[in-house]
Amino acid sequence: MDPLMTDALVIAAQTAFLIVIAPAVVGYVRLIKARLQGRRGATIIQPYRELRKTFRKGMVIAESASWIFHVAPFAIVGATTAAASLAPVVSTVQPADLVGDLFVLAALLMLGTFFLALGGLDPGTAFGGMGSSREMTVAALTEPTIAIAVLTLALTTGSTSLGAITGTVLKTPAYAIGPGHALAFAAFLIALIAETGRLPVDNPSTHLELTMIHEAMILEYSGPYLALIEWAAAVRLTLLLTLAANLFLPWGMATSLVPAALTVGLCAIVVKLAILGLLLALLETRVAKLRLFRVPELLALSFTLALLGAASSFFTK
Amino acid sequence: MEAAFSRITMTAASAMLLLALVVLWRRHAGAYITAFRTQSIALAVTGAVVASYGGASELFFVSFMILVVKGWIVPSVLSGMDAKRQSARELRPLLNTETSLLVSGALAVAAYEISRPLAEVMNLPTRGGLPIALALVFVSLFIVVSRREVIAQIVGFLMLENGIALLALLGAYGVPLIVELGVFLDVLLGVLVMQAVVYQIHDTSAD
Amino acid sequence: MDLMVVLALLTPPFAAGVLALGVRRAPARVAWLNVLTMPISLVAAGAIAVRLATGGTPVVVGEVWRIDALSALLAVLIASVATLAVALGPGTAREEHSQAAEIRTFRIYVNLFAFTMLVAVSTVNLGLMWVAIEATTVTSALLIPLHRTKASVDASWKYLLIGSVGIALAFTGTVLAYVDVAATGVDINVALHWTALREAATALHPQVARLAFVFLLVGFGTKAGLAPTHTWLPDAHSEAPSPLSAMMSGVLLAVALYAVARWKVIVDVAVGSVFTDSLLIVVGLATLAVGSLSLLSQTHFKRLLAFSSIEHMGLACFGLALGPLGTFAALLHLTGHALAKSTTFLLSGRVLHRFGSGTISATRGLLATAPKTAVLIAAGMFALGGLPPFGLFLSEILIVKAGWAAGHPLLTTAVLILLLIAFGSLLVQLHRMLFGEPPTGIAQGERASGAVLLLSVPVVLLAWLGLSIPAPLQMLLSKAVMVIRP
Amino acid sequence: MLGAFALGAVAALVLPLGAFVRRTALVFAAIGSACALALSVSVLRAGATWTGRWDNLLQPLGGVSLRLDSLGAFFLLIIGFTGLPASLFAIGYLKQIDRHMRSRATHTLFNVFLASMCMVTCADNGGTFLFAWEVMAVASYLLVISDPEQRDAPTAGLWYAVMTHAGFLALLAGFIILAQGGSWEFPALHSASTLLAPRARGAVFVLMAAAFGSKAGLVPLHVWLPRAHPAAPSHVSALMSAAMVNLGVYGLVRLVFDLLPPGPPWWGGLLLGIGVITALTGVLYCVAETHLKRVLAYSTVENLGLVFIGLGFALLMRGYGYGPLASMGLVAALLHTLNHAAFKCLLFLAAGSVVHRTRNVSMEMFGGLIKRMPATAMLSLVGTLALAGLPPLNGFPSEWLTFQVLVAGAQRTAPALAILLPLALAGVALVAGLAALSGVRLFGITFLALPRSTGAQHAQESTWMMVLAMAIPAVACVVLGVAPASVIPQLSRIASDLGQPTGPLSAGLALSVPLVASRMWAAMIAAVAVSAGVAAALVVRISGRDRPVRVGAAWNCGRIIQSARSEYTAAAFAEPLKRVFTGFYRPMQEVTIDVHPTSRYFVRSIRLRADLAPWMDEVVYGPLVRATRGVSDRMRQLHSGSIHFYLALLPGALLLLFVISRWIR
Repeated sequence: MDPLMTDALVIAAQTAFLIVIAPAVVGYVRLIKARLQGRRGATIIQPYRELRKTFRKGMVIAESASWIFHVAPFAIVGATTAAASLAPVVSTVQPADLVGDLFVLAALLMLGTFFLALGGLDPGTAFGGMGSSREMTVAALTEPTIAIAVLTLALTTGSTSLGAITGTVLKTPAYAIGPGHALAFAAFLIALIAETGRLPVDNPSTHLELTMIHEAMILEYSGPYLALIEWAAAVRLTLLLTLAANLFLPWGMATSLVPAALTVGLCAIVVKLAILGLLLALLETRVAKLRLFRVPELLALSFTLALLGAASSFFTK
Repeated sequence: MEAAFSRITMTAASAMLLLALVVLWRRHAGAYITAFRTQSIALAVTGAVVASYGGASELFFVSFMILVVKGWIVPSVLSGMDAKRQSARELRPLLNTETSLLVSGALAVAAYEISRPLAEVMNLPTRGGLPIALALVFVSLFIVVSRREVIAQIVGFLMLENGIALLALLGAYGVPLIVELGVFLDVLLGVLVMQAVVYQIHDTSAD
Repeated sequence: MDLMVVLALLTPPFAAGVLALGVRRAPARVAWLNVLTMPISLVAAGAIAVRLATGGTPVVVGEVWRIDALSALLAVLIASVATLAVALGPGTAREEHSQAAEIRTFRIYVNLFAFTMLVAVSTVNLGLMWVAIEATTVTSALLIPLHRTKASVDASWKYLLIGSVGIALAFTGTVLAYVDVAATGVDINVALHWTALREAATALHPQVARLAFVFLLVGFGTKAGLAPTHTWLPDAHSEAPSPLSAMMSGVLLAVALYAVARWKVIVDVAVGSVFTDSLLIVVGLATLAVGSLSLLSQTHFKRLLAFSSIEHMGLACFGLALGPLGTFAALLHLTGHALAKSTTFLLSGRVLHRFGSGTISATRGLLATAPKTAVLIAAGMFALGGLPPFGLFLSEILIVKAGWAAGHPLLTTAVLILLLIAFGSLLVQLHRMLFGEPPTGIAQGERASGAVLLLSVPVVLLAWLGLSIPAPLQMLLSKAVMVIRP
Repeated sequence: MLGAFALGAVAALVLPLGAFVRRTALVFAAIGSACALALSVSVLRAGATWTGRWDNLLQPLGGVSLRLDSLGAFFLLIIGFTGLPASLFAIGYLKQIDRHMRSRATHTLFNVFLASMCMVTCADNGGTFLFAWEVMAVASYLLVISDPEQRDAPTAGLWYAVMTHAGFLALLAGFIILAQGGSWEFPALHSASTLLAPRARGAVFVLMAAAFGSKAGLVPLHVWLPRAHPAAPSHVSALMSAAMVNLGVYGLVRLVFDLLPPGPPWWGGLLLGIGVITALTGVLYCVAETHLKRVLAYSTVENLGLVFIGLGFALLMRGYGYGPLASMGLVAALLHTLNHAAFKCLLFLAAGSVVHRTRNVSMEMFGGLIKRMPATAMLSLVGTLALAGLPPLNGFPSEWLTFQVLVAGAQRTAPALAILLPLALAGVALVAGLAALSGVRLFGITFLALPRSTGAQHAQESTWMMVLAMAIPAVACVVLGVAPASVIPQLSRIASDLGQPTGPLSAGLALSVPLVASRMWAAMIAAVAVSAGVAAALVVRISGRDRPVRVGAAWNCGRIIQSARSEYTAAAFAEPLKRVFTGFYRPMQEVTIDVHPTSRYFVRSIRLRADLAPWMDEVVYGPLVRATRGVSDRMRQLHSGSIHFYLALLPGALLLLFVISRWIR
């Protein structure tokens, strides 16, 4: 097969893999949290059942909603899938580098949030407005952290495209241990929590008006639309976890498209996701939700960490 | 003969300067008008003397004009103005007399200092009178500035004109005739217009 | 032939003045007749200017008259502004109901005023020039209290006294120079001729020449509204009837500056131009500062225009001191200023008549009540502010350019800042007049559009001057610069 | 081109009042902009330069000489490209003022404004540039104050006129120092500037950068922009925002890359710093404002800040001698200028049609317009996505390029920049995030949910002409968004024309920055996103044919009637951000509680008035205004009118001049 086809195949495979295991990752995190809280917890594949159920349900659309309400879920899915297609899952040989880099990925995620916020505003309820306003504020404040994290990676590895970063870090592990990467990793994790609405920033499992950010926007959605949005949110979480894993701890990724190396890469990514999921669940059981107007302080902390990372990688270069 | 001529012009000039000081010293409008009239006559006399000595024939006509216009017509106009105002009350000047006289003394010295280079240039016998003429110009300027009443200001202005005429007379035996006539016309018209405006001031301020 | 042209230039205003003096009965008809006489002298002045622009020799008649490029330029300005003022003065406009006596006094003195200015500009004898300028004070003083208000009488007395005393100082300067020249043995009755003086100037004693120029600058500066001696100008120009203040602001100040320029040439030959330039710069800057800084807090719009004249005179005086380029710019500035200021004053007369009181706060909503007049006033104010389509924009750039070239970067920066303050203040005041709710009871709509049409002619001329200076004017200006800076 | 505008102006002046004047004058304006577009494209493509010279005009300033090179052509392209839709929009928009005398003035001035902007881009000597610059200022000032309904238009016009005049005088001083008495032709200035002393060169740079910065709305010289743009009629503010502010950028690029020799790095550092501050201030106010057009005006300030970050970066790199990086910075800046012109023109026209239809300006009064003005809403969504800098639209490529350029710069350069560039990058990222927030707020509050006022209730769609006018820039936004690489070759040729070594910036269809080995293939990204979205839609459509879809009331904590009062308002939307940046906003909050007369505990009503006064104007300009007013009052007291004081000045002047004459030797 000519190289173009293989590239397309590799990208499609990686994206499909991410999309498929996304609900499982969410289920896994919920299971670990339940076990840590001494509950039995539902199985890992419970989210699949929920998605199938909501997918079959009828839909209730608000009167005041316009066509934006109908288009938003598809836009979110589109944006998140495009973002997922850029992510390096198993191999450092990343054909998607020709298409985009980390900034593009961040912008696509922001596009998803943009349409989610619009979908929240459209029905004209107080919750929708509150959710989208808070979601956009948090998203806006995480942008600098992501940018500086990318800068740190670019300073040490010389490029902002994902394949190049993972490849160089894999080749010279000294980078990964250096202060720059460590600080950037911590900052990236905090940004991840804020972006995906995990605990200290936003409680994913609550419907309490005052505390929910992400949930408030999708309050009006039902049926297949709700399923798509939930699925996209799951893909978003998995995507960010994969990025956290592969950009900062790329060990085990395949350096060539040989099937053997790919399978090793596959197992490596699953293991890493498991560890990170465990870490996330542990964090969520330990820490309580921050008041909304304390969240910017958390984001300021992550920004300073990233800046220190950038500065340190500058001087140790 | 030349020494006598220059001494005469010097005495006439200093007489005119003294008359200017009278305005600073006295308080009544009538005194101002008589001072001005005598000053104009003194100017006419100087003119005649210079005309006779310098041999400039048209200067005679000019000094006659000075006698007629500044010696007779203008003072009569002024006294007409003063009579119309009937209030012969004492006129309070801006500065008291002592300071006025001191200031005019200082001005005379300044005039003398300023006109020193002028004397070097001059070769006419009337060189000596120049600083006095300039002093007269400065003192009359001071009169116009420091006096509160309208009559005093007009007299000050007319004395200023006399000072300049004296300067011209002593400096270069008078400016060309056509300019001299123009100056007379201006002075006459000026006084008439001042009179008209002063009457209007009284009309508007009275009602 | 020269005699004919000079007669055509001078006699019309004089004859009209005497006619108005003689005929008592029908002042309105006299006014209309007067409107016909003034253009004759305008045409004559134009003819002289064109002749000089196309390389002709100065018009010399006998011992008294000599019109060179500089005088021709001034003559054209005087004649054109006088024609405007005479055409729009009392007695011609239909809806103005001023009494017969007022029309008669106006007609007499306005024409004499124009005549004296034309004489001042066209005579070669500097003594006669002084006499003519003194005569301008006398002839215009009686016109200021035309409307018999206490303030106008007071203003006229101030104008008369300060003007006469100032001019007397100028005469002292003239006499000092004359004494100096006579001492060098020049033939007496031609000693005060400008041409003779220029030749004899090399023999002048430097000290005396400096002293004389100080007196002359203060004397004629009073008439030109230059810095410390400008105090009479705001009262006189704001109280005078607008046609008169248009002539005074537009050209009388320029004539006084012309006299300073004439004497500057002579003193430059005697002492070198550094002395006169420095004095002119000091006085010019002081005037510009006084003019531009006091614009913001004015409450009457005619006083605002008076202070703007002071500002522009300061700029022109500053320009005169900056070598040939600066002189060219200064003369262009005087031309532009004459047009712009006279139109704005005449328009402000109409506004004063319409709104009753001269205060800016009382003339709100002008754009709503009289749109055409408002647009013309706005155009005039823009011209005075130095905005592009109008001539003053070019001259201001040239003056600043000349200032820098003449080696005064700091002073020119100060000029730039002052120009900015002046522009801002003018605009603020204009906005107070144009916008807002017009006070109740003010007649709406435009009237006497004939006058508005006539007044749009100078505005169009100004715009044309701003875009491209016509060739004859360009030649005339450069020849006039040759007169001042040989 | 200029002929067409002249014809338009004359037509507006001469023709009788009524619809005919409007149509002909604005059609001429459209034709003029079209030929401006054609001329600039021909010059850009062919690389030749168009010259014109009229020596009988403006002789004292050295005659009018015009030369259009690639840089000028690029900005001329923007003017033509935004002038066309603006004129077409105006044909529909200005129908109601036909009868009024004002319509004649507005149409003439509109043509003069367009003509003067075109002249600025192709001016080839200082005189013509200054003349065109000031005519542009006067025409736009008159247009700003031409709308009598706008109560605060005169004061806005005042701020604008005085600030632009100050800028003009700074420009004049700059040109004079640059020319050192020589000729003012640009090639002559180019050669004369080499022998200019470094200190003088610095002075010229600061003076002219201040003038161009004030036109481009750099903080603290930006205060006129949020006042003037909302006051002007929409088609004029569209032109001002999309075309006129860019001339400030044009002037600076012409000065720094063409007239002056390469300067020290602090030039770039200064511009970069000011650019970041401007972008942040712009976006923070853009998020907090409630007046629709003022939101867009502040977003112009923000985007111009981004452009100046690119420019500042380019100058910084040139100062340190990294040629290719400098040209990449310049290309990023020019690309963002082009993109900004496109989406800002679209948004201002959309805002114009919204304000025109709803008879209201505050965003708090809009809502639910997407159902009543579908076309405008659709086009505004395109504009808002571009404003927010999100992938499918053209806002993203230039932002991405700016990110890449900053990252590439951070890698290469001296440690001194280790602090400045990361901070700049963080600033740009924060601005991008907040721009997204302002985009959601702008579109969401204006178009979605329920109408908040009767005006919004009865709004109908604008006329087809206005929609067509909005469609042109919208198409441009999409094309530039999907295929940005098509424009890069022209932009890098401009950079090379200005003597900058060009770094290879585009490969095939994608934007690529070789130094950082990163690429952005916009078309592919859009394709993947759209295909995934369509696939999901198909799946939902096929599997759920029999699924019941019911329309019900939205859940509002059990409230029965669905009213607009429970919706989030524009101010509420920005509330979390105001809380985060209270230091910057310094919001003024005034709560009045009306208590029942009988006892303190029964509250009848509570009124809250929250206002957002831009403190920056007061801090910077307050003292200046007060000082001038104080000096002027004291000067007025000086002319107290006592004749003695006046007379005393005469001998005083005599004495003063006599002392000075003795002192001068």
